[in-house]
Amino acid sequence: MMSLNELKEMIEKELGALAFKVDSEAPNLIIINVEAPNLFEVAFKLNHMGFDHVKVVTGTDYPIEKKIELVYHVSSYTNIDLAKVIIALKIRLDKSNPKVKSLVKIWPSAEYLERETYDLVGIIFEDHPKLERLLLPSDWDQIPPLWKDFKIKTEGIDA
Amino acid sequence: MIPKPSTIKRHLEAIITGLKYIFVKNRLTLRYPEMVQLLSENYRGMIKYYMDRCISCTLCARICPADAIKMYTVGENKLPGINYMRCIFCGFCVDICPKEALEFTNIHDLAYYTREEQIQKPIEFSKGPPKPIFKKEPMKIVVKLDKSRGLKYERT
Amino acid sequence: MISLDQIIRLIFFPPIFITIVFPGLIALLIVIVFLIWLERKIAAKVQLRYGPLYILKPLGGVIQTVADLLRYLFAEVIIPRRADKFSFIMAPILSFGFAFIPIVALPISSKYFAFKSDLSLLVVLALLTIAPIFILIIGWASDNKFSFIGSLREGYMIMAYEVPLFLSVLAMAILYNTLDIIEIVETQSKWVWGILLNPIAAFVFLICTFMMTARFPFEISEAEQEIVMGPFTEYTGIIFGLCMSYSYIKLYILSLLFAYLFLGGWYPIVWPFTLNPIMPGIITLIKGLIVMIIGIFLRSVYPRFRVDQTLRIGWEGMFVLSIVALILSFSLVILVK
Amino acid sequence: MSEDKFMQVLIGPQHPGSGHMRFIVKMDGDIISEFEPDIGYVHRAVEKIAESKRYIQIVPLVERPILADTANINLGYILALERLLGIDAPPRAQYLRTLLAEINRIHSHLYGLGIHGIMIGSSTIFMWCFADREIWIELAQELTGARITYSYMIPGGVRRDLPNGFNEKLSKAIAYMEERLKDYEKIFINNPVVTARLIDVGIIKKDDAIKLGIVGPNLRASGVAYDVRKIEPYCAYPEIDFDIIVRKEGDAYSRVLVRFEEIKQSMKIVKQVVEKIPSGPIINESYLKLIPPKLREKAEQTGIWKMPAIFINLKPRKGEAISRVEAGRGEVTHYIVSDGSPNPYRFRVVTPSFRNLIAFKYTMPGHRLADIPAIYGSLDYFPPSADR
Repeated sequence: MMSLNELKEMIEKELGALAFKVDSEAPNLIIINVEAPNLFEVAFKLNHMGFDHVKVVTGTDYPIEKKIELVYHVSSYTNIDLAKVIIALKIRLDKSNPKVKSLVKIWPSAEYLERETYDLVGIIFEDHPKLERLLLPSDWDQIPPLWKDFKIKTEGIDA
Repeated sequence: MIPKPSTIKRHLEAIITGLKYIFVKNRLTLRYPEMVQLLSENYRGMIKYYMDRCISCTLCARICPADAIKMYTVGENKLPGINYMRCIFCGFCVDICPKEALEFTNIHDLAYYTREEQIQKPIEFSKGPPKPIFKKEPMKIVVKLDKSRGLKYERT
Repeated sequence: MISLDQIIRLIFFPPIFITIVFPGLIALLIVIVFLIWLERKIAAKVQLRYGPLYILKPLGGVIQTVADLLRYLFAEVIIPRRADKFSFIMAPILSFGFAFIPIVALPISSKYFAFKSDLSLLVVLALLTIAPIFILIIGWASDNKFSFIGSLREGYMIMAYEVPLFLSVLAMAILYNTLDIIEIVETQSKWVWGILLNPIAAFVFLICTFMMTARFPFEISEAEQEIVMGPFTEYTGIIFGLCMSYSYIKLYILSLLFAYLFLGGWYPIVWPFTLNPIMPGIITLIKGLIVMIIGIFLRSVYPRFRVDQTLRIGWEGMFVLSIVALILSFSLVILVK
Repeated sequence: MSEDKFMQVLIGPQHPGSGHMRFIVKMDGDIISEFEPDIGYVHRAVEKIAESKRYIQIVPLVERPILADTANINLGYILALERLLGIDAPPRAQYLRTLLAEINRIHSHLYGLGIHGIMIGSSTIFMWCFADREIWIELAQELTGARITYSYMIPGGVRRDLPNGFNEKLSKAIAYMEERLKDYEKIFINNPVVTARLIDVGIIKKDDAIKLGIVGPNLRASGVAYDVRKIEPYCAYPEIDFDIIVRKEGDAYSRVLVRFEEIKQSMKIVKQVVEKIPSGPIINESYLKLIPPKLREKAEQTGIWKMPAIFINLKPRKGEAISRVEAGRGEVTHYIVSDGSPNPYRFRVVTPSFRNLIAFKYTMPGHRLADIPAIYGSLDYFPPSADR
């Protein structure tokens, strides 16, 4: 049984300079901030440690900073100790050119999650086996709908 | 390909179970327009509005997740009206009302002749949900759980 | 002026009575209407529902099928633009017709038949094999992938069920030493029913009947969740009605045949009654109905097999069993002699 | 020439066996050589809509995608939100949440079993499951006031207390169901035609299951003992005794069996919940005191609690929270990014069906066309839940 802090230290040691900031948040979250070029290597090392599948891939738009934050939530099925924690692997991409190397080769479970993120947030995953529209219609030509500049109208409380 | 004795046994079991149910006198269908289930008192059905209790706090309209409740200006006051085309019967408006001006009813037969009738302004809203009209007076049923039959429909 | 007596005599003239009244068109229609209703009713009973209820409520919605038939009649017949129009329309009509024709060779009693032939059993079987060919044509004519797959499945199945079916019939023919249905029944009335003499052949015949008529668990060529409606995917209106009743006609004929071959036909009716078509007819029909009801009851018990599993059942199971049935018949014949 | 060997079959979205999705299938004779699920036909942009809604308004919104399993997905959202708000539900509320979650799991599994039945042609099991599902819906309605979309869990507690006579009804339902499941076994689970159709079909090996990251009963049927209720216990699960059902085979039949056994386990949990349930308030103290005393008195009698007005303006701290919950079909993950305003900055929900989607692509090839519904049904895939 490993505590969250022990695990955090272990990951820090394992990753070394590749990750520029590792945080932990109770009860179960470890956040690893990574520079985009290092992502693939970090993912490779995490996979080696036993984090064997991706739970969530999220792209979040920050229009003021002109950045898109990409988060991989990773955990384990095989190792019970690791299964109790979720790792959030975070990178920040330029909104003008949101490109990153796909992690499908390391975690095949990311295939559809990445494809959805491409679809809705517009992040381009290089080397992805099939980077096509998934949820949106194939002839979608507007900006990615989960960007903040894509506005949806809501009604007020008055008739 | 000779089937194992256990396979034959399983075939027989399946057929016997099927045959057994031909003679079971139990049906779980509720024949709707002829039998109407009386819902329990705490059912989250259509909403009743007491205009005299309302203090125009707009909480109901602000919590409504489906934009179904809106505030209308009636004279001096702003009072809520409901759009039943949008209502999802979550009941948040009833639960948040601090004066109990909104109340659940156990009516859920939501059918109107026109779209306009479903958008109810405060005055129509305060008249309460309409009584459902049946061609023939239906048999009123309460659903009871039963050990041997599952659901049992009992006449009231 | 034709007198009433003449009309009656015309109706009871065997070739007309057999094709038009029983076991022909009228009886067939009534049986199909009743059978489809009963199928839905039995399934409903097992599944704790009511089934058809509202059309003629005092009798439990028994004419629901008639209402459905009327609906089919008034529904628009849509012919796909890319379909081969001639074969698209003709194939279901011909398959319906050819499925129906074997009825003429079925006798009602030893003294009442449309025509007597030494080979009447063979005639019935030969005519039965023609109809499935049109199912293949339907699949080709519809120009739809699901129709195509469906009729291919039917094509595979034909091979798997026809050989064991014929062999099991042959086993009975050896046993009775004749290919004439009348004589087969007569022989049974002297001895015992065929099902007791050669139960293996009866079993093979029954299973092959269900395969041939797409009853569960062999409802493979029309498997809805897999290939929509199989060969009949593109059909609408009354032509679809024809397609749908096609398998019921086959079930009807094969069940009657089962009654003749294994259940003693019109036996226990004795000689003076055999001149009258009504009594023996009813006996045969009741025996046939029992077989049909077994077939439709299985729907509420079984899901469906896969096509390769059915082929395996046909070739590795039924084919082998039918050979065993043949051997059994031979040994019985030798034993008696 | 080699291209001509293949036939492309498009199954869906207008197909009796496809649901709201399309399969692009490349067939080599009767064998599938390539399988591509094409989803998005019922995409309703829950994540985008959530950004324009208040936190409390998202409660009914997250329920819409998984209509067969609303309580569990709702619970996941509430757990993530509570983590952001820094509050907790009182023990009685935790038990009530567990109760509804398990009732929901039972009828979600019955739904899956029934759909699987009709997909391989057994209409009887379909009708039985949907008829018996009604009993659990009736119980849930008794508890929450709604049949499917409960919206029962709110931040800091639940909306209604256990009604009078609920335990008695529940024990009757369990007694009935236990008898019925024996007949289910005879007519479906042990039916030779069913076993012929499902055994050794659609095998997902343990390694593949982990690699593909599939969830829920599908994962457990492949031999991975992963259940969020045990790994990261939430609500009342730490105090309740139940087993994780694991099977090694990983084929369609074992997935059915896992679900079938889980129904029994859920009934066991429900029984324990109503026995052990502690008394006390059902809403967190900090919200409870905001309810006017007159209404509170009345609520204590009727068991139907009011919401405090602050719910409209719930402002969680700036930050993010992730929660996972074992729903009927598998793990639901909710990820909320908050910027301190009353609307979430980013709301992300990954449903079990979306995680299982990948299994289609890698399991189907090599099987026959007729196996598509058999495997599809065994994965208990629900298109609206994947599309969100």
